[in-house]
Amino acid sequence: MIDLVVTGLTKRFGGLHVLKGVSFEIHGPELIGLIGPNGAGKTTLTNILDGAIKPNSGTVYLNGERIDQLQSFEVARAGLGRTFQVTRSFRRMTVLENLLVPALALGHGHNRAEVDEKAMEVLEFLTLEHLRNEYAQSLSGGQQKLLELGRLLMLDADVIILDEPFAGVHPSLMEIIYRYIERVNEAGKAIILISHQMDSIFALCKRLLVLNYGDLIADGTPDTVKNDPTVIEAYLGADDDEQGATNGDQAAS
Amino acid sequence: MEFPNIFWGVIGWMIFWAVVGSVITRRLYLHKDLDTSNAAFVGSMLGAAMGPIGLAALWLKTPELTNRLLVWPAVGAVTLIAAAFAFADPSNNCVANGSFVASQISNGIILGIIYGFMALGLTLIFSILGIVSFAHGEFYMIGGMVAYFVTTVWFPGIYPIVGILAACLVTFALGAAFERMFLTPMYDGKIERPVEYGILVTFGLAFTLQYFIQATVGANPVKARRFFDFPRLRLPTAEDPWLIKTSRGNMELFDTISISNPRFVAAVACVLVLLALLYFLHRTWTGKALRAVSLDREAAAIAGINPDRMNMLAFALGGMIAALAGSLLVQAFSWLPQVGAIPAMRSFVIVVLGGLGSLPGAFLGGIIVGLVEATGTGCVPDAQKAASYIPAYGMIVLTLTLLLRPTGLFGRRFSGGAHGKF
Amino acid sequence: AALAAKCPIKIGGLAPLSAPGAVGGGEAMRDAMLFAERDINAAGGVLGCDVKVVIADTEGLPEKASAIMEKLITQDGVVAVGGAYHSSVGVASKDVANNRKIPVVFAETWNDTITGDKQKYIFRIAPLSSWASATLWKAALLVPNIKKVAILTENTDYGIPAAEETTRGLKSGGVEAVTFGVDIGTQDYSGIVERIKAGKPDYIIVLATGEAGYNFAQQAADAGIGPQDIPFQAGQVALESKAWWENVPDGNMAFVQRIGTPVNLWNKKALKLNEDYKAKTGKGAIESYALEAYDSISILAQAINEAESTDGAKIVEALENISHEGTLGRIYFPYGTKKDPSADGKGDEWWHQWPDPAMTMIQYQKEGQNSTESPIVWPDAYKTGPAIYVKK
Amino acid sequence: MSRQHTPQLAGLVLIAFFAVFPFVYSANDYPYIMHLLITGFFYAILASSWSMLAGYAGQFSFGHMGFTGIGAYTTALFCHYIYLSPEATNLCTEYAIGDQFLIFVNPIGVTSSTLSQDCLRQALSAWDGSVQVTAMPVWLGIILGTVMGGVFGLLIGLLVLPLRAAYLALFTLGFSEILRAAISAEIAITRGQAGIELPYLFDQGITLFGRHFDKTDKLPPYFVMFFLLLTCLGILAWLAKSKFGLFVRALREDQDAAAALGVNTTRYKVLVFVITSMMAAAAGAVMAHYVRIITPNNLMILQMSLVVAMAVIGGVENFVAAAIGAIIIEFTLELLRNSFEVGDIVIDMTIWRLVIFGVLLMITLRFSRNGIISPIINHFLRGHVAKETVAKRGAAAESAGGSS
Amino acid sequence: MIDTQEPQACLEIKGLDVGYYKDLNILQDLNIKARRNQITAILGANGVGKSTALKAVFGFLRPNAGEILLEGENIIDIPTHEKILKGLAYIPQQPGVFKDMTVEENLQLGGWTFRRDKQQVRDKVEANYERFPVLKEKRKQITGELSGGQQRMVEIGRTLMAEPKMLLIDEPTAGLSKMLAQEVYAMLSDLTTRDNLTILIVDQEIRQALKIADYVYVLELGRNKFEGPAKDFDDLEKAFWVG
Ligand SMILES: Nc1ncnc2c1ncn2[C@@H]1O[C@H](COP(=O)(O)OP(=O)(O)OP(=O)(O)O)[C@@H](O)[C@H]1O
Ligand SMILES: Nc1ncnc2c1ncn2[C@@H]1O[C@H](COP(=O)(O)OP(=O)(O)OP(=O)(O)O)[C@@H](O)[C@H]1O
Ligand SMILES: [Mg+2]
Ligand SMILES: [Mg+2]
Repeated sequence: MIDLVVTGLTKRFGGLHVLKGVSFEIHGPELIGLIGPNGAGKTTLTNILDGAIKPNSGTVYLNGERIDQLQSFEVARAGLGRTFQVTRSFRRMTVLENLLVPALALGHGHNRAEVDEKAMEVLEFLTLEHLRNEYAQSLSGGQQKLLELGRLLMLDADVIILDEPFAGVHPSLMEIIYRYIERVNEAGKAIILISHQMDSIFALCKRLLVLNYGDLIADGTPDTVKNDPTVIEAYLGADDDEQGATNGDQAAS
Repeated sequence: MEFPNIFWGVIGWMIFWAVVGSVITRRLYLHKDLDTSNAAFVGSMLGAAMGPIGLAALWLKTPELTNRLLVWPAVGAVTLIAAAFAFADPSNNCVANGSFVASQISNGIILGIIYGFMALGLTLIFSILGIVSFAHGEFYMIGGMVAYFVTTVWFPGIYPIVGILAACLVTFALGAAFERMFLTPMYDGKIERPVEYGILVTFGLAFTLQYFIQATVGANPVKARRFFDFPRLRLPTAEDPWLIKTSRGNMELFDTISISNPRFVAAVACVLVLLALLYFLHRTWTGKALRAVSLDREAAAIAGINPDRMNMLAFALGGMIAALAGSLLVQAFSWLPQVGAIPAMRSFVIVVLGGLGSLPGAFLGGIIVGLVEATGTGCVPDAQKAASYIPAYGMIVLTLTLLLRPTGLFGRRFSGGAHGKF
Repeated sequence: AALAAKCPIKIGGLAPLSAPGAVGGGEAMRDAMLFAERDINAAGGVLGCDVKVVIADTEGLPEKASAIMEKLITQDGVVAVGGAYHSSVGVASKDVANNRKIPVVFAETWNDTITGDKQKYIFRIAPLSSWASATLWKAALLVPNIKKVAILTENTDYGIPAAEETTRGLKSGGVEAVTFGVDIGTQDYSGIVERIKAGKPDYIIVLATGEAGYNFAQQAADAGIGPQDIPFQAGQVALESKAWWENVPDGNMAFVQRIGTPVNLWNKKALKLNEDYKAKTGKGAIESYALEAYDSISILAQAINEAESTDGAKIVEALENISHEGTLGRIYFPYGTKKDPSADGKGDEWWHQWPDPAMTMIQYQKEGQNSTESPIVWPDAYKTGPAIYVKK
Repeated sequence: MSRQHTPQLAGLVLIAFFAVFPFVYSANDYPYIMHLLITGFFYAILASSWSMLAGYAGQFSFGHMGFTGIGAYTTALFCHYIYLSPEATNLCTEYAIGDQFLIFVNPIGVTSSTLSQDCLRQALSAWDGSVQVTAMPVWLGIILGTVMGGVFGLLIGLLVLPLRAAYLALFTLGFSEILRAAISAEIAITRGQAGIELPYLFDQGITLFGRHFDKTDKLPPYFVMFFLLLTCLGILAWLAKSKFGLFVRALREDQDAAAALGVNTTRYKVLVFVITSMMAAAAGAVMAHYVRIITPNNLMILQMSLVVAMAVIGGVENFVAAAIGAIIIEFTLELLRNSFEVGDIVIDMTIWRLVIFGVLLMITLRFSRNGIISPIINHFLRGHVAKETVAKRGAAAESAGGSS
Repeated sequence: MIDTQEPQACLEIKGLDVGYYKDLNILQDLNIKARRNQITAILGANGVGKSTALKAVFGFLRPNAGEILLEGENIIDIPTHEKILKGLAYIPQQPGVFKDMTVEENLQLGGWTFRRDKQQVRDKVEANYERFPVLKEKRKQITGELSGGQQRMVEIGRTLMAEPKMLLIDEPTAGLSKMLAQEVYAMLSDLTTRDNLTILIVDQEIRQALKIADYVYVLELGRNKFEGPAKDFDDLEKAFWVG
């Protein structure tokens, strides 16, 4: 049973208070949207969960194990994976090698045939199989995003954080990412989806977290969040006098 | 050394508390939600200087780590080492002989100024192009060679300044041409690892220049004549006691510190050129444009500054600074094609110590290295080894610094431009 | 088979011609060895053939040296080898030659161990390090009221043993010595100069070659402990008078140790070589290692002629019996297979060693003076003028 | 299909060529050519291990030559100062081990007149031939040297963990400079620039292929160095193919991303330092026994630059290319030694060859960043990839519309 | 300020295809016209390529297809640093002040193109201090020490030094307090009327942008979605933020 418990995370960079006591919990294969304006701290939160940076205070437990003081690779092995906002594929390694890295890092190396088979299956799913021996640097931006998602599949983590997977992606590839998210979710994994693309968020997520300059200002179903006045104030940047105009059904468009 | 146990005992004690201080202070500051960027440094220095007492105070109060807190414990630690040394080896020249200490310090500073000046060129190149020029020593060598040939071989009796200018001109052109031919591919983003490319290609240049000069000029040491003679002076009066006495090739201060003419001329010229350089960088349009490019390439381009032109200027200027140092020192040192290796090594140590890309860091780093070398040469009891280890003294300081502050002493405050990228 | 040798007959010439070797010295030796080739051929060559000296660059690196020796012998087909500057190069390359039965006459490798293991094919006309040092300290002991000596030495295979031998010798004369070692290539000596100055020495001995010898002397002069301030013995490089006066304008009154007969005793051969050499290189006078290099080649040529063969063993035999009028004087090898050094109570290092390369001390007494014209102040046998001991 | 295997095939041919070369080649300059090959193999080990460090793992270290020095000096000091004797000398520092005594000879520096202070010599002359002292086995020295290289590699690897590209290069450069200064200065022990002598690789000679080879013969060291090279290349090939190679390349490309995917970046960064340092140290130790003298000059930046240039000209991102580049350059530099004359002017190639070399290095970097050898290998190895992609792309284009 | 007759285009983007990677075009067949002395706004969700369009116009990215016309002249081949000479200026989304230099130096560098005329530089700097009185007090301060909003002012001021005819500005008020944002918008309208500047603005502050803009383009995933005079957009507001 997947179980991520985050309590009271704070993080400062110098004088900048980026996270101010963020707490939430995830139980089971949930599909959660994490939204908030630019600079709200979404990526920072991801970095802390992932172990890339250490919080100033607060704890993170994954399946009962405390992970906030672990190093990045230990967190990955404990079952939390993430993608990066700016694509970070291993540019001068082939597509296939990119996929092998997480599999071997988890120690599946002794069963190479199985790993290869799985990698091929993932590539096929992501429609990249014809590129398997190309260097990642020769892939298009969108394909590199797919590749990064593919690596996560190979990592087989329990909780996956996708940082803006739709940014800069062509609609036809978007389809694949949708399918990807569904597939992972159906396989019983939890997903935290960070995106500015509201229609995708509303279409996919059953629960939304809204981060506003370090505060978690809302946590609930899309409908409740959508109508939450603090969210509207913070995220839509609405003028007070025109607040009424924004409470229509945004998900429709 | 008379009482080595005292010395090594104190050093051991200091190291112990420095390690404890650096590790725990960092943890503590992290835990207390405070800025940790200087915690390791301050903790270790305070531990070294004041032991458990200082650390306890630090840990109880956990004050903000201001510049004062950065400097004073470091000074304290150095003082403590000096004191321990004084107790352990009371008859050492560094302890017992005041005038010796004064001359060593003045030597260290003079040399430090020259080192710092050279390192300045290196750091200028780095801050704008983001590469470490491994050909810096060769520019230094060529500067000296040109000055020598102009003032001594081709036009003996000519004003030395002509030689210096010729050296500047030649190296400037050389630097500009090299930049155009070999460094331009770095800017279009096509090179995967520009830092390494820069190192390697300047390395190739160094190789080529050094052997080219050896093949054409040969390997006999040469030296330019003294550029200027000191006027004969004896101040305040012709009778003792006096403050300054000069002969043609030497100057003596307070009857203790003697500074040789070429070295003095070089240091003064370096300071003057440094001031000119600062003026150039801060007061002239081109200088401001250079700094602007080093801070933010794109914004500079938006303002209409051609960043490629500035790259060329920076590389040529950086090389020229080294050459200038060379042309000033060719009257002090004997010159060979290999002469650049040592100052280049020194410049590397200095720029890393000062923080790559930081101009004040380079200069202060130079003086620190100059002083450390003077201390090492002057104070290490074993005369035979003291000087043999000169190349290592700066490195030891550097290693310690990097362990505590991986960005060097003066990492840039607002990193941007090339410095931010690499 | 004696005269069936292939023409031209090749002789190898070792010299450091690129860094980290002492390139200046190497170039001087190369030039001298090429003069030797010219002179031998002008005199009719060897065994009816022309001689060709194959110059090889040792780079001053021992591992290169053995390769170079290998190359000279097996690829270029030299029948004997002369030259060589660095002792470590000699140590590394001698075994190769000995194993291949190719005679070598080392020119400027002072280290005792080179002849110390009594190899059949190894000869040397350079002075023994232990013995050359004796002249240093013996000359020093003549300085009036001498109590303290400062020695500046490069920390090389030449400098350190020389410093140690000198220290020991001085101690035997009741004089205290402090040695300062420096890394070769050091340019700035201000710290060391201050330190030496603080020790108030009565005499300074410099055992640094290359530019170090110039840099230190001038910087010491600047700081008031130069040749004009206290008795000061400069390094070997001071013999290159033109470079000396260019690099050390305040070098007056410096003492320098010279190897080889004094100029006033020079034979015609040496005088002529000196003239040719000066004309070609533009230098003030020929250096002693250039003379040695020249002789190392011509002595081999004579040995080949006398052996009437290019066979190594025969050449060795000829060398052991040789009496060669070289630029350095009469060269011969009293100890070898015929007579072991121990027979005369001498150490193994005297094996195949020319016993009397002349050692003198000259002093630059006038500014701009040529080293060949400066008075010889020691030993008495060669003395041409009295030493001037400056005093502050 | 066959095209892809061309490099492997060529590699096998090359190995076979080097394996039989000493037996079939018999020209006059045999020892010289053999020597060049041995040196070439030595540099090939250095260049290929450095390419693993710099090209694969992206750790641009300038301290590699320092590790060869550590290997060489470890075995040199070991063989120089430690002996086994059945009887106590009562002069040296010594420890009883079983019925033998482990003797540590006192350092006497470089002066021949201090030879009498050598405690072992004194003891030997006192025994007057009645006691046989055994020198330490050379292979043990080489192993010790290798291990020592690994230990230093570990230390340096840990020390440079937080350093970025340029800092790393400068710091490692400084490290090897300190090492050189220390070896030059500690004359009493290391004999400084005089160099410390080492015993032959096979002091008693060796019988190989039913033939006895003298200790001075080139063939045994040739094969030792050759097998060391093959071993290193084998290890490197295995590492490059295994997850190690994958991980170090991943961390070169993007350290954070690699860590996020579960790669223990710290461990692999240090490990690559340890492994390549050990290779350099082993090569240095063997080479030292072959050359039989080692001086601190070997650690000069010039030597390092040679290795870097060899790797770069061969191709720094392919260790085989780097190795081949090293051998080729070693030979080229030797060939360029021959001076020639144009009319009256003598072109002294001893010096100009290095100018040419520098220019070659710059030009290679500027116009063929992957070196000269590695594009050729890649042409064969990866040539099919583009074709394959194009062929499959047509079919896949529809489903992956974005890539059009 | 809205003219009745159709004003002539100052900057025109025609059929632009741009991408960061060779076969992924972020912008596809984009057409935008900035009319003289008017404010033209480009709106759209995050990541649709608004900033990319501006970068392409200013030469940081090379278009794969299409034309960029300034006063009818194709400027694709003019290097970035010469664009200012053509009267085209750009204020990027990421603040681009020279953080280690003083406010005054920053402003002066805006006058790089006419640096020989010292008097003019001085005058223009003074004019900027009039425009932003806060900066006058801080003229000797290091820009990196100023607040984000003040840095934005420095940047705008620096850009205006060169008196461009055409200004591209990317989210000018991101990170500014509401008060300041109002001021910036007021200033932008002012610039078009008083200084005859043509402005192409990219913004997330939809309401504010609509208030000052004369003409609006809405993008979706790198393509034109709607366009029309700002006054037509009153009711379509809600469509914007969900792209
Ligand atoms: N390493 C760092 N040092 C200093 N400040 C940082 C660092 N990383 C992030 N910040 C700051 O923290 C704040 C939050 O950044 P973060 O990247 O988490 O935002 P975000 O919610 O992901 O925004 P976006 O939607 O634009 O990606 C920003 O103001 C950013 O400038
Ligand atoms: N340097 C870059 N390299 C690769 N892709 C990039 C780069 N910059 C932007 N992109 C991608 O191009 C697309 C468009 O980015 P752009 O910055 O133009 O968006 P925008 O419309 O300005 O969004 P925002 O309102 O968030 O600023 C995004 O998907 C982004 O991920
Ligand atoms: Mg983010
Ligand atoms: Mg944008």
